[in-house]
Amino acid sequence: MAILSLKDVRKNFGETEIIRGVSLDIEPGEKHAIIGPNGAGKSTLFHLISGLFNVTSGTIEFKQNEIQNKTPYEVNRLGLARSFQVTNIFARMNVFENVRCALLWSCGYRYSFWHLLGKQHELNEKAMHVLEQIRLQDKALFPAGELAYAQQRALELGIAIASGAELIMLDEPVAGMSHSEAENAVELIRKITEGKTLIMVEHDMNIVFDVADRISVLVYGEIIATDNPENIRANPRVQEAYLGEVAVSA
Amino acid sequence: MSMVKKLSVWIGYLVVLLILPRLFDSILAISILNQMAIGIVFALSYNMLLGQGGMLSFGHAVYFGLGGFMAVHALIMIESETAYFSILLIPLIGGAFGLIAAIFIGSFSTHKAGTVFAMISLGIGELIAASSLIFVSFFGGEAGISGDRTFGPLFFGVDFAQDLEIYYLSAVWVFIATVFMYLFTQTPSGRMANAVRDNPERAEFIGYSARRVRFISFCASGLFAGIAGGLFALNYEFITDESLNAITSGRVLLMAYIGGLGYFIGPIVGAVILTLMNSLLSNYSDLWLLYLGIMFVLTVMFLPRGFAGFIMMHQVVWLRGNLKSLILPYLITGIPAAIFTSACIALVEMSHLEEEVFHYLGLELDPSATLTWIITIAIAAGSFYATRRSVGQLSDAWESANSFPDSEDR
Amino acid sequence: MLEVSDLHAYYGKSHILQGVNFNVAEGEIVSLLGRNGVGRSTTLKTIMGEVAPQGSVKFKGKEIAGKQSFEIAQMGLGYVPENRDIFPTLTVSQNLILGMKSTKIRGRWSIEDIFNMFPILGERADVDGGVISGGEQQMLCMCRTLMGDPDLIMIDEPTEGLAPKIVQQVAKLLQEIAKRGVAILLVEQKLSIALKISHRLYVMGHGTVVYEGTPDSLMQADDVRAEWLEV
Amino acid sequence: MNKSKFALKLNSLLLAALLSISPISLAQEPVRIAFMDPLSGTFASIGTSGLKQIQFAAEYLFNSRGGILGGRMIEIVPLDNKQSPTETQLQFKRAISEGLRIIFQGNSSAVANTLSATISRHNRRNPGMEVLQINYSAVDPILTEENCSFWHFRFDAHAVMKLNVLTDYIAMNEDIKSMYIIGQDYSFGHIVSETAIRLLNEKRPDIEIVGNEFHPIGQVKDFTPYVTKIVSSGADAVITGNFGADMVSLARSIIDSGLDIPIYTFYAAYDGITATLGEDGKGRIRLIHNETSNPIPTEERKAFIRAFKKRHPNNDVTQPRIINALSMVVAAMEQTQSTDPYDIALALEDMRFTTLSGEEIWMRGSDHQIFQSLHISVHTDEGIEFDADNSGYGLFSVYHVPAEETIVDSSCNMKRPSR
Amino acid sequence: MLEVFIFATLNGLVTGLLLFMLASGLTLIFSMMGVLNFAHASFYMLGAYFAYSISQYMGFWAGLLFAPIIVGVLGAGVERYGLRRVHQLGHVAELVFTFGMAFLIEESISFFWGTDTKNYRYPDILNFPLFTLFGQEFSAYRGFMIGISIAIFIGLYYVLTRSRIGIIIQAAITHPHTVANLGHNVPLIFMGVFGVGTALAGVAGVIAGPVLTTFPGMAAVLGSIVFVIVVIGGLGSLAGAFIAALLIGLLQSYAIASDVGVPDLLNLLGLSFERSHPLNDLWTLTLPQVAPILPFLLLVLVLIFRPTGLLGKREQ
Repeated sequence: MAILSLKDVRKNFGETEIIRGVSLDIEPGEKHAIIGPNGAGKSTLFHLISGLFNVTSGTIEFKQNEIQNKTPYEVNRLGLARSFQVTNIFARMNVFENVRCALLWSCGYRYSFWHLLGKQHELNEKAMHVLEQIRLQDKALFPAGELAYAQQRALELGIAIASGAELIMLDEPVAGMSHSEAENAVELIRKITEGKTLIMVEHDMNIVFDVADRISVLVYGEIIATDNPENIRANPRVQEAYLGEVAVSA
Repeated sequence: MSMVKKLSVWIGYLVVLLILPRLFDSILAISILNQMAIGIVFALSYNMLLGQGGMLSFGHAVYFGLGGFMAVHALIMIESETAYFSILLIPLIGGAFGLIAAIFIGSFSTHKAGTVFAMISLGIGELIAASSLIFVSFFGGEAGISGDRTFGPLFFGVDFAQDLEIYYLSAVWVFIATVFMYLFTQTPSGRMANAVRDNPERAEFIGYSARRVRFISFCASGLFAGIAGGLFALNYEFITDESLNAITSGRVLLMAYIGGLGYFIGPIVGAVILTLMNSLLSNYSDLWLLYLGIMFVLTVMFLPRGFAGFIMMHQVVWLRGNLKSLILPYLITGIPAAIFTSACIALVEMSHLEEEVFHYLGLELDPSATLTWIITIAIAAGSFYATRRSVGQLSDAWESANSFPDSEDR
Repeated sequence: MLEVSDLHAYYGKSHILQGVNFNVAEGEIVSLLGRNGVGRSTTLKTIMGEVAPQGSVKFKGKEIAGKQSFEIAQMGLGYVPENRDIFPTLTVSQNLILGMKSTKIRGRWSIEDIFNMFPILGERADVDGGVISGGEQQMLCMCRTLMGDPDLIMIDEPTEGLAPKIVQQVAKLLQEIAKRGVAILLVEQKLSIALKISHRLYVMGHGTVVYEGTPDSLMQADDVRAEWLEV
Repeated sequence: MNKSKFALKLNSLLLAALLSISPISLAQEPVRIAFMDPLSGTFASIGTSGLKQIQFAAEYLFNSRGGILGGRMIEIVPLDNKQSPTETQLQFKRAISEGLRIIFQGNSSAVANTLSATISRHNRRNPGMEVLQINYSAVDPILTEENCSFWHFRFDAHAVMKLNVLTDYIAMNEDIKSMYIIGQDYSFGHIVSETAIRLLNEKRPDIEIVGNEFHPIGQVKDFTPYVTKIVSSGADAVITGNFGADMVSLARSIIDSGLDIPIYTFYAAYDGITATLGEDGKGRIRLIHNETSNPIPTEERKAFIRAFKKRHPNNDVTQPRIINALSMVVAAMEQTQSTDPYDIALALEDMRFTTLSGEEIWMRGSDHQIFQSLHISVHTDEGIEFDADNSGYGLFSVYHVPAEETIVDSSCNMKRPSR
Repeated sequence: MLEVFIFATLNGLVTGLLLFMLASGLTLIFSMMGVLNFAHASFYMLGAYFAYSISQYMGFWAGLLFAPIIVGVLGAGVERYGLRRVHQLGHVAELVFTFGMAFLIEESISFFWGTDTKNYRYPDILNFPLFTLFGQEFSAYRGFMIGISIAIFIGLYYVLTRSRIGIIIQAAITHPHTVANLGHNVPLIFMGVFGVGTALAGVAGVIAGPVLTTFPGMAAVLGSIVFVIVVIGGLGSLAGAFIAALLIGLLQSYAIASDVGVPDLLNLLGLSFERSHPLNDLWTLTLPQVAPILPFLLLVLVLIFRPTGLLGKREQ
């Protein structure tokens, strides 16, 4: 039974069709990568799934709930978390607060204004645990905006996974990192998504082939192929979409 | 911070609040202290909105004023014996009414932050201020309404006729309000307000509706603004449309901004500075509003994080033990800057004054003599030059005091 | 003509360019290849002064790092950004007029020239820029920059999102531009185009240039293609 | 020379004699009087102009003649209340802190009401520290009616008294068949409207009230739409209680529309207004006030005005009632040889005093309301000896009502503090 | 009744066009910087005061010519040395800065010119009735105001849509980077637009000063209304500002001209209340009484139901 299932999802912005009928099933526990050239609509697809955009037509089911027109917070409460391509943290708050905020809803605090966070030991321990996972425990009281880039990206991941969501979507998690930083990040991603479903958009093919069980190639709003890494690499249509027809013949 | 340290800060705050009228005990001083008390609660409530929630409001006086009006009506009810309770609770009445108004208005205005919110707040502010002159039976027209705080049951024999007694009552309320506003920042809703301010989009992806979070901050802010309005009612025993209108809204923005947004103590500092300026400066010059305007614009340009921000800037330097190295550069720049400022003030005042003699800093200046002008202008120019020259050194000194021995974190 | 040495750039905290070195000679077509996110677009933006540069960028022998965008453009460096930025409420000819730096100096391109070269743009001269097709917009965008009479034009992904037939037209235009003595720095993902028209190629990876060569040498270097370009 | 002046002279002689004996008494404490009005902000011009007048009066009438109470100088302490009730409260505290016990205040009835309530409360709660309010300009009748206070004295005729005279004057004009009333939407505007309608109905039932309009105070950008209504109503005259910019704008709009009807009003002169209305307002503006501006009946007042103009060329003596008020307060002090507000208040009650204009005025004891002759003047440049705003235009009095005919009853039920 | 309607329309037009002159500059500045300039009405007031001072020596026409130039230069200076610096600190700081500028300008005017009403007059050459209708004169100066406003609207429209510089400005407003890349000096354009925007406000001040009274409160009376227009019209939309300005001008004018109110409504419904009813103020409310607050009511409603305004596309 697929945990996430897209059926003929379309999205128009005015006259232009950005997503032209995407259907995709993601199995529980699967590590799925979405690749494609610039402007193919990868981020838009992420936004549709996570609730930032409403679909023009089609359905998205997450754990048998239709979520295509739900708000981001409703989708998140169902157990779907995501990160962003551009670092998207709470810059003026410290690292610990960033993670703790991400934990609040799943720990059942809702909009409470009668709990003092300092006294919520279980919550604080959980937050510390997440910080340890993303190796930022010694930066806990640092303003998030002052962290080094790779650390901010790690925090970005931390916020996404903190709530213990079953499905995690990562949008270019290693973009802008140096080689060694990227390697660390991949290791981190693997560790923190253990046993969970992962969908990620990434341009670094080494990482994609390293992490993903299956890959979907999105070109101009359509998925031209979904398969395991080896088959994708061998697929001429994929090469063409990426490099143009001449290179294929070479 | 350890528990003890935290507690001692709060106890210190309470002690300062309670000891102040012993140090400054003239009738004027007490009334200034009362104003400060009101200003502190009001500015803190504004900071909940703008500093912590990221909502720029041009109509915050609405909640202050409505709370105040309700509080005065409550005083009238006590006086006319339609209600019987101690005036200790008056601020609570104001707060409740501020909260009700905030719930109503917040229900449609907290959709968005930013310009849309700011404009709605402006519109609502103008609407309510204008209605206050139309609905005379509740607002009393331009004369406002007045009550008397000495009725109702006595509190251990105190009837609160004197301002000093009201000050102690206010001080307790200020303390309670400050504590609760601080505690609010420590709750899930208070924290999420910060998160929504920083990044409303992301907040939605961790399960929170940005609108609901804003709404809660908005209501809390309205509640405390109403409490401030209640304190106003107790202190002045009357209230007019002035407390509802754009001037009051502007003043609270000024307080919070000059004090320093985003720092919890910022609004407190701002309320103290502005109250002092308002009540003392105007005694020395009728141009004080001009000086206030200049100071405000310069603050926005050069101290974007306000006075509290300026002080906090030195925290790092202090922690590094480099504060001493700054004293001399500060003096080298500060002294000519102070001279320049006073020379400019002298020029402005002399061109404005009609009297023959202008008493200034213990000097007697004669505005009709050309020599006075030449000397003053020369002093201004000289000190300006000296300031300009030394600013470079100051910023160098600042850089070196701030520089990290190891740039690991940068 | 353009000499970039040890160029670094940051987006906020992110160290995007980590020491980029390359050069473009007069009248040359040079391509900058690489996968998405390796910093090719950022390189162009940094040269243009849109992203704060660290290091040295010399144009016609003069240091331009640290100058403002419009000053750089006035020196004769044209830039066609990736997102095209056609002004939707202005007509096609108004979009072209916008490219002129001054009404007095006549460059090597005139509106008539452009319309001769692309009759389709001439036909739609008074149509709003927002309603013409993507390919036409791309043409218009390049032509707009040409109206400012640059000596070197930097073009970011001109073929992205275009139908194959239009892609050929773009290639033709690029060669036409080069014929008039304008050097081109091309950022491309489609190897096919780059290989066809470039004189020299650079491949970027992880914020630096990882390979330099000619189209022929790149065809030989399978390992480079596999590591840095292909899927 | 009247008695009090003689006493004053005698005192100063005595003082001079004393001075020669003990140089210590040189440092006699001045009599400090607070003047509380807007001195900064939008309304500052009216407050600063008043301040100049009271300071000049103190200097010219008393200090330069050896002071009062045996050689004590009068010191006027300016307090800036920014015409805000809240600020008034603060400045009141300042006055008390500094030991000021007599407060002159005039602008805005709202402020006067607040101050009166504040002072009553303060005096009740702080016996022995009482403060006296000298209201020289706020004309809301309530101050000497329902809300009258022992500690409040008004030195200007209140709105109903003025309207009484104004409507008499209107009633005499047979040409006026219809009247348009327009005013600011606040208490004074409403009082003017209600009273004018009531009095006109009594005096000239045939005059039709063709319009009774209220506009928000200080909010109207352009009065032309209102004037359009006045024109289409066919009114023969307009009554308005507007002041400040609202007055100027209204008058200008009426003039611009070519409507040639008289405007009966209260505050349409001085502080830039006369200059702004200039030629266009000639003969159209009629306003009611006390103390004529032209012609001036006595040389004493002429000398006073000339001396004032010499000292402050850009200002005018706009409010002679400030001078009357100060003179009467001083007279009360001299009479009781005390600066205690309670004594002064008692002395002021039913005091009769001859002003610089040679007129005897009367402070009624039962409600603390002054009675003096009232005049209706026309804005003109003919027969003007003392112009306003140095514009050549000024007020020329055309109708006079002696003090005894201005007397109206009061519903004041004054609570007198006992000592 | 007809004459009331005709004159109400004319009056509405005069106010509306005047408001548009202010709103046009404000909306240009908004489109450019993304921030509403609180001090805009203060530049309007400066225009009136400068024109007043100039007219004392050189007559009205010299004032009309020079005052807007002085105001424009001041405005450009504020952009160059103030706003550009504050711009980096974010939108709130910018808004607060312009708020402070408004305050400062008002106080400076009190300092230099005093707080009393200024005798600023329009020229005698325009002091005649343009036409008389039903016994009411429509002054030539008001006609002149309409004429100059329309001329400015047409001129502005022409410059912005037809001229090369207008094209550059339009483009720079939405895509400053792209325009800079084409070799245009964008900071200079911004400064210029700010200068021209404030100069337009100055023109409005020059021509409004003589009829709307030149006094230190004149900015406060108009300030927030201009905001309302820009927001209702749609942030950044010149055409929207035009429509909104006329709408509000006419709405207020008609509201004042009308004599209806809640009492009429109650009569219609056959209800009546005692004068002592606690909501008596509400039951006796008339439309002319509330006319000046109608724009704010409209503002709140528009923002709730259509946050982008009538013609606005841009959302913050």
